[in-house]
Amino acid sequence: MSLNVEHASVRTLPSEKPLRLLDNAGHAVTGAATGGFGLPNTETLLELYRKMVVARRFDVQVTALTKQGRLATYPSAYGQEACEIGATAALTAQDWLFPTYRDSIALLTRGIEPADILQSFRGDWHNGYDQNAHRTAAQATPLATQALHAVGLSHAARLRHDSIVALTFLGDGATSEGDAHEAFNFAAVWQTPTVFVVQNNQFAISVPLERQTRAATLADKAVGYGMPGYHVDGNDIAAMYAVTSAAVERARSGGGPTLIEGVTYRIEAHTNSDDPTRYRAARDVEHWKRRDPIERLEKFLVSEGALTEAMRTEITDAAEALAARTRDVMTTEAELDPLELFDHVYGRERAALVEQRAALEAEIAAGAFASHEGAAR
Amino acid sequence: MSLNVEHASVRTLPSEKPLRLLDNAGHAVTGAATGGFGLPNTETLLELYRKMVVARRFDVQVTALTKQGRLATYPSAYGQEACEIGATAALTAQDWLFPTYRDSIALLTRGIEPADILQSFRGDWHNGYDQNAHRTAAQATPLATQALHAVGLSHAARLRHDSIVALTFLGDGATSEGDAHEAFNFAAVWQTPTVFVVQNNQFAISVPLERQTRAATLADKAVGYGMPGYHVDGNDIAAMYAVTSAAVERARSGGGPTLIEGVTYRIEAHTNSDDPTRYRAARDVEHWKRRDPIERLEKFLVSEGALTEAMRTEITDAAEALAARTRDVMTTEAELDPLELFDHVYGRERAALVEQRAALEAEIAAGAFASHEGAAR
Amino acid sequence: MTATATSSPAAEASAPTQLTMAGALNAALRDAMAADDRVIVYGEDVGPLGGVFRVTDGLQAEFGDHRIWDSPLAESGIIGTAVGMAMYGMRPVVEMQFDAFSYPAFEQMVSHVAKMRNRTKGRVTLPMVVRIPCAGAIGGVEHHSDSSESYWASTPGLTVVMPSNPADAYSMLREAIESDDPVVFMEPKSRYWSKAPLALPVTTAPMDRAEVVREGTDVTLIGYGPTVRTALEAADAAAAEGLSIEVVDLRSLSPFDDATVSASVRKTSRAAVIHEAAQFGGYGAEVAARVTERNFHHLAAPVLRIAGFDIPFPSPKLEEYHLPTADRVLAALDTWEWDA
Amino acid sequence: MTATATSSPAAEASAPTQLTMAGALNAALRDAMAADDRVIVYGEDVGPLGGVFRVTDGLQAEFGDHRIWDSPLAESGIIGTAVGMAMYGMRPVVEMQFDAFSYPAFEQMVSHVAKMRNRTKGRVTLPMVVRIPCAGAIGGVEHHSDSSESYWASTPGLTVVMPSNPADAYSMLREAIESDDPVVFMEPKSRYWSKAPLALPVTTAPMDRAEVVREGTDVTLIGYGPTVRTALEAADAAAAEGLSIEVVDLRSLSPFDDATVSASVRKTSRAAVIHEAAQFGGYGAEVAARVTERNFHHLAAPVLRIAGFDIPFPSPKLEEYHLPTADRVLAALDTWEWDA
Ligand SMILES: Cc1ncc(C[n+]2csc(CCOP(=O)(O)OP(=O)(O)O)c2C)c(N)n1
Ligand SMILES: Cc1ncc(C[n+]2csc(CCOP(=O)(O)OP(=O)(O)O)c2C)c(N)n1
Ligand SMILES: [Mg+2]
Ligand SMILES: [Mg+2]
Repeated sequence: MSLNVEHASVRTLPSEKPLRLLDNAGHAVTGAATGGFGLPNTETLLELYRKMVVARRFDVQVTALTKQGRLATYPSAYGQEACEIGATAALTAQDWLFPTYRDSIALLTRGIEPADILQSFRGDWHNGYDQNAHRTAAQATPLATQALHAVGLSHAARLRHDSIVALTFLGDGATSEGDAHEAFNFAAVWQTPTVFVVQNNQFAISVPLERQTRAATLADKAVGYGMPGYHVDGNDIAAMYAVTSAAVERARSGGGPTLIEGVTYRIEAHTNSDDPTRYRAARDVEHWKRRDPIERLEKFLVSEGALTEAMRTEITDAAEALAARTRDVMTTEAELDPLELFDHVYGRERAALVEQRAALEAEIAAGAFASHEGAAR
Repeated sequence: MSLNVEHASVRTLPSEKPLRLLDNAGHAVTGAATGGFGLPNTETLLELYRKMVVARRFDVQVTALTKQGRLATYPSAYGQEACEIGATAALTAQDWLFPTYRDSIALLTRGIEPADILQSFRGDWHNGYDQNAHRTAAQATPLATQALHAVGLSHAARLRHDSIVALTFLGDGATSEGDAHEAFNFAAVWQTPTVFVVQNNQFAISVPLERQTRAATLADKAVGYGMPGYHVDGNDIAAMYAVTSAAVERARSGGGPTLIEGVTYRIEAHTNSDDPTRYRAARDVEHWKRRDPIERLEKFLVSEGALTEAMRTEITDAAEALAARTRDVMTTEAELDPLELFDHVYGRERAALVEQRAALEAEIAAGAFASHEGAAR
Repeated sequence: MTATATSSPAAEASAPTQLTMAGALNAALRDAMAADDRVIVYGEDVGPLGGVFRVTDGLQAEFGDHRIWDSPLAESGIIGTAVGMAMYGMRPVVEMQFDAFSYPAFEQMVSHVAKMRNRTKGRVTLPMVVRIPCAGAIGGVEHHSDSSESYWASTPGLTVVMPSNPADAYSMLREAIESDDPVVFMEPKSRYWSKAPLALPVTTAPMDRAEVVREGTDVTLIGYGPTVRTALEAADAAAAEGLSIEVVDLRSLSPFDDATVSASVRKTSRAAVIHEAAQFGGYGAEVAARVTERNFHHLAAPVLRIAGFDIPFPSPKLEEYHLPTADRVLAALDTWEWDA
Repeated sequence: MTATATSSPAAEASAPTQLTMAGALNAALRDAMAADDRVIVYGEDVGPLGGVFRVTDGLQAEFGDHRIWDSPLAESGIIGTAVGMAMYGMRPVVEMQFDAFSYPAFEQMVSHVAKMRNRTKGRVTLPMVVRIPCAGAIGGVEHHSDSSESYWASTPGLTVVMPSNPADAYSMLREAIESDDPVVFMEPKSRYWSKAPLALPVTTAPMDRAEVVREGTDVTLIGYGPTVRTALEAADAAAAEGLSIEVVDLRSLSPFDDATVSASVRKTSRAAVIHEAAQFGGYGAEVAARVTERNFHHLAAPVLRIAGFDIPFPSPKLEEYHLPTADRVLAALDTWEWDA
C-alpha cells in the first residue's frame, strides 16, 4: 500500500436539519430528511432498544451510588443513549473504541463489566478494564487527545492490511481543542479507517454550544478536511446506527474517515460535583426530556408490534440484575495494594523506584497508614 | 458591547477555482470568476506594483547576502509578492500585522527599515524593530502561534471600541497546527476583527500540499467555523488586495473574521539551508516562474498605458537604492552588547540575574571572548 | 493602541471576617477588576458557573460579559489570545482548569509568554496572569492532581508564585495582576477551603519574598503552597520531642528568595524541602542544589527532599501513600547523622 | 491486533569507517527498520528531504513510503498518532524537528506517552521513540536552540537518553527502538557532524548507564550530550596544570545512574555538572541534589553547576556568551575552597 492519496476530496455540506429516521413521536421518517439512509431491521432495533434500557438503568444506578459517596465522580450519559449505543453497536468486536470519561455506557455495550468500568470513578486505579481484550482504550480525560490515538491505531492496522476500524467519541466542547483538528486532518490526509462521533450534548460543563462554535453544525467541520460529515439527530438511535454503520463500512473498505455529529442533550449535571442550576433553565432540561431516545424507539417498536410485554419484562429484569450487580460491586471495597503504585511506571526496573517502594513498604509495615494496619504484604 | 453572538453563521463554500481579477496574461477578468470583486483603481495598482518591485529587489538582495554568509538564515518570499503585499496594503497604519519568518517583505511594506527587519536573520537579536511603532508583531517562528495573538489583540481592541483590525499570515503547512484551528474558532465565536491570510505556497519546507490536507481548498476550512472563506489566486495582486480590503472593512465594521487563501508558490528554497532539488522538480518551479505576480500586473498596467517608462525608471531606481542601503547595513557589523542578554528577561530586577550579569562582565573584562578584547563596558 | 486604566477609589478596609482561600482569590479578582478596567478574566467555565472551584463566583453578574466570559474550550487558544490582549494593553487574568489541562498551552507559555519581553528587547511586555489550580489531595481522578510547577519555574522569563494561605492569596494575586511581567499564579486546590480571618484589602509581603512562618533553631523546613501546612504540622510534632523547626514558606518559586532561605539555613545548618510533585527533577532539586551551593560550609547534613514518589499521580484511594505527610517529614529528618 | 515482527538476518559487522553522529543515527534507523518491520518512521520532512539534519536520508527510497513518510505539520498529531500506532504494536520512531517544536506535543507526551503503562496497570505499553534534535551552538535563530531535557526528565514514565558520540548514538538508538517503554531520544545538534571510526553494528554500554569517559582523581565533571566534549576539554586543560579530572558521560538522564556517578564522586570528593540549559531548575539541579544527598559526607565542596544563564536562549551572535565553555568550567572549579 502506498500512502499516496488521490486528489478527490469530499466537499458536500451536511444537511442543516439533522438526519432522522424516526421522529420524536416514534414514526418512521421518509424522504430527504433520511439522507437516503434506511431504517435498520426490527431485530437490530430490538437489540438496540435492549442495550439502551440496560444502559439507562446502569447509568441511573451509578449516579445514585455516586450521590451516596460510593464513587469519586461519575459523568452521566443519561439522555445520550442513542448516540452512545447507536454508534458503538455499529462496530464489530475486532474494531477499536476510543471513549471519553462520558462514555461508560458505551463500554457496557462493548461487554465490559461494571466493576471494571467503575474502578476509575471509584478511585481505585486510573483504568480498570483490559484494553486489549475489549479493544477499548482507557477512557480519556484530556479532551480530544484520544482522537489522535484512534487515528494512529487505525492507520497502523491499515498499514498491516488488517481491516479494522477505530471509532472515537468527542464532546461538542472537545471539538475546540487543537487535537481534534489535528486528528481530523491526519485521518483525512492519511485516509485512515477512523470514525469520529461528536456527541453534541449542548454543553461543555457550563458552556453552551454557541460559545463553542459559530459553525451552523459541528459536522460542517468535515468540509475543511475533505471528508464526509453527517449531522444527525442524536436522540434517534436508528439514524445514529445507520449513519455510523455506513461510515464504519466505508472506513473498512478503504474509503477513509467520517465525521458524525449526533445532536443530543446532557440531561444530568456534568458530573456529581457540578451545579447546572447556575447555567441552564430547568425548562430546557424538561424540553429535552420530552425527546427521550428510549421512549422514541419504544413508541416505534410498540406501534410496529415488535416489542411484546414479555420482552419488556425480560429486558427490565436484565437491567435490574445488572443494577443489582453494580450495587454489589460498588458496596464492596476493593483490595488495593499501594505497593503496586511502583509496578507499572516502567517495564524496565529502576533502582530509584525499588528504593521508594521499599520505603513505602516499611512505612506501611510500621503502621503509618490507618487503612493498612498490619496489612503490608 | 455584549459578547453574545447572534446565530447567523456563514455557510457558503468558497469557489473551487481561485478568484481572479487579472489573468496570467495581464488581462482583466470578468464574470463569475471575479466573485463580484472589482478591480482596484489604477493609482492603487501602480502603488502595489511599485511595492512589489521594491520588495522583489530587496528579497533578491537579501538572498544574495545570505549566500555570502552575511545572514544566519533568510526565508525568501520570492514569488509571493502579490500575497504578501496585496494583503498588507489593505491595512491602515492603525491596524496590526502579525507576520511569520516568511513575511519580511510585508514588513518592508509596513515601512520597517531593512536593518531592523534583518537583525534577527543576521543573528544580532531575536527581533529588531519597534513592534508598537509599526503595529507589527515580531515575526513568529513557532507555526500558527501568532494567529492567536492576532485574535487576542483585535478582540481587545473591539472591547475598547477601537476600530482596528489585525491581519495575520499563515503558511499552508501551518494550517495543520492545532493553534490555527483554535485561532479560527476563537475569532469566529468572538467575532473578532481578524483577517487570516493563508499563503498557500504549496510547500511546508519539503512537504507538498497533498500531504498537508485533503480539503479541496484551504479556504474550505472557513465553513467549519461559520466564517467567510475566499479562495484567491495569490499571484494576482489585484484580487488579493480587493478580497483582503473587503475582509478588513467587514472586520472593521463588526462583521467578524475572514479566512483568505492565496494560492501561490515558493520559488526559492525554504531557507538558504534547504535543498529543494531533493523534493521538487525544476520544471515545476519553471511553471510557476511563468506565473510571476509582478509581470502579470506589469502587463496589465502597460496595456492600460498606466505604467510609463519614466515611472519604471523611477521605481527601479528606488528599488536599487533600497538594495544598496540593505547591502550597506548588512556589511557593517552591529555593535552588540552581550550584557544586554540580562536586561529584558523580566521587568523586575532579579538577584540571580544581577549575579550572572556581573560574572559575564568579569569574564569579558578578563578577555575571555576574542570578539570582545577589552570591549567590556 | 494601549488601553488606559480607569481607577476607582481604593476599597475601604473591611472588618475581619473568616475567608477561605477561594473567597480571598475571588475578592482579589473583584477588587482588581473594580480598580482597573483593563483587567479582564476568561477561561473555561469562569462565567455563569463561577469556575469549577468558584473562584470567579459572581463576577460576571457584577462586571458583565465583556469583562469576564467563558472562552471556547482550548487552552492554547486561551493563552495565545491573552498574549494578544496583553500586547494591546489589557491585563488578562486567565484560568487553566487544572494543572494537567495547561499542557496544551505549553508552547504558548514557553515560546511566547516567557520570551516576549526578551525577544522584543523589552518593547513588548505581557502583563498577564495565568491562574492554575494545582496539586492534589482532593481525591481528584486521573489528570486532576498534577503538580506542574517545575515546568514553569524552570522556564526563564516566567514568574511563578504559589500562596499557602488566604491573606497571601489575596495580596499576591493583586500584586500579580499589577505586575508588568507575566505571572503563573498557582493555587493549591487542597487549600481552597482553608480559612483565615481577614480584613480586606490586605497587603502581605511582596510576592517575590519567602517568609519565615515559624521560627526555630535546629532545622529549616522549606515548603510552598500545600506543604507549608505539612511543614508546620511537622514542626508542631517535633517541638513535642524537643526539636526546634523553622518553617519557610517560599511563596515565590521563580524568582527564588535566596536571601531569606540562606539566612535561615545558616542559622539552623540543616534543611529539607517538601513538595507533592515527584522528587526526580522536581522543584526541590533546585532548592536543594542552590541552598547547598550557597551554604555548603554551613550545612551539617545534606538538604533533604521529601516529595512525591517518581510515579504518575495516583488514583484517589492511593494518593495518601504518595503525598508527603508530617510523619514522613519527621522520619526523613531521622535519616540525618545528627551527631556528625 | 498486535503487529508481529519480521526479522532479517543480523547485519554483518562492517569494517570501521569514519562516521558522523548523523550518519550513525541514520545507520541505526536503517538497521532497525531492516530488522523489524514494525519499526516505522514519520515526522516533518523526514521523507524525500531526509530530515533537516539528514538523519533519515535515503530511508524512504530504501523502505518505501509505508515505512517512512512525511506527516502533516502538527507535533501533537505526530505524538498522538504514534501513541495509537504503538498501541497496535508498531514501533514508531517519530521526529520533532527541534526541541522548541516539541512543545505543541507536550500534553500528549506528559498525559499519555508518560502515563499509558501506569494508567492501564501495564496492559498497554508504548514502544515508541521520540527523536529530538536538541540544544544550541549551531547558530540557530530564535526557537532553534532550546534545551528541553529537564521538562522530559522530570516527567515520571518517560525514559530520556542523550548520546554524546557516534558509537553511542548508534547503539543507544537501536536499544531505544527495542525498548518496550517510550524513550525520548535527544540528539545534540552541535555533535551531528562529529566523527568517529565505527564498525557497525556497534553495541556500547546499556543506555541506562553512565560511563566514565576519562579517569581522574581530583574532580568529577558530569556532562551529557554536547557538554561531554566541554568536560573533556576542561580535563585536558586542567591536566596541564596538574589537576586530575574524571569525566562522566551520563548518557541516560532518566533513569539516573546513581551507582556510577556516586562511585566517581566518592573517589574524587568534588563534582560539577555542565549543561547548556538555564541553570535554574535545569537538569543539573537534580544531579547536584541527588549527588549531594547520597554522598554528602564524602564531599569536600558543594556540587557546582556550570550551565546556561537564566535567560531565554540568545540569538546566534550572542550564544557564545551563554554556552558553558571549558574555561568557564575551570573558572568555576576555582571558586571552591580548595584547602577546606
Ligand atoms: C484538555 C482539557 N481541558 C479541560 C478539561 C476539563 N474538562 C473536563 S470535561 C470538560 C467539558 C467537556 O465538554 P464536552 O467536550 O462537550 O464533553 P461532555 O462533558 O459534554 O461530554 C472540561 C472543560 C479537560 N478534561 N481536558
Ligand atoms: C511548531 C513548529 N513546528 C515546526 C517548525 C519548523 N518549521 C519551520 S518552517 C516549517 C514549514 C512551514 O511551512 P508553511 O506553514 O507552509 O510556511 P512556509 O514556510 O511555506 O511559508 C517548519 C516545519 C516550526 N517553526 N514550528
Ligand atoms: Mg458536551
Ligand atoms: Mg508553505
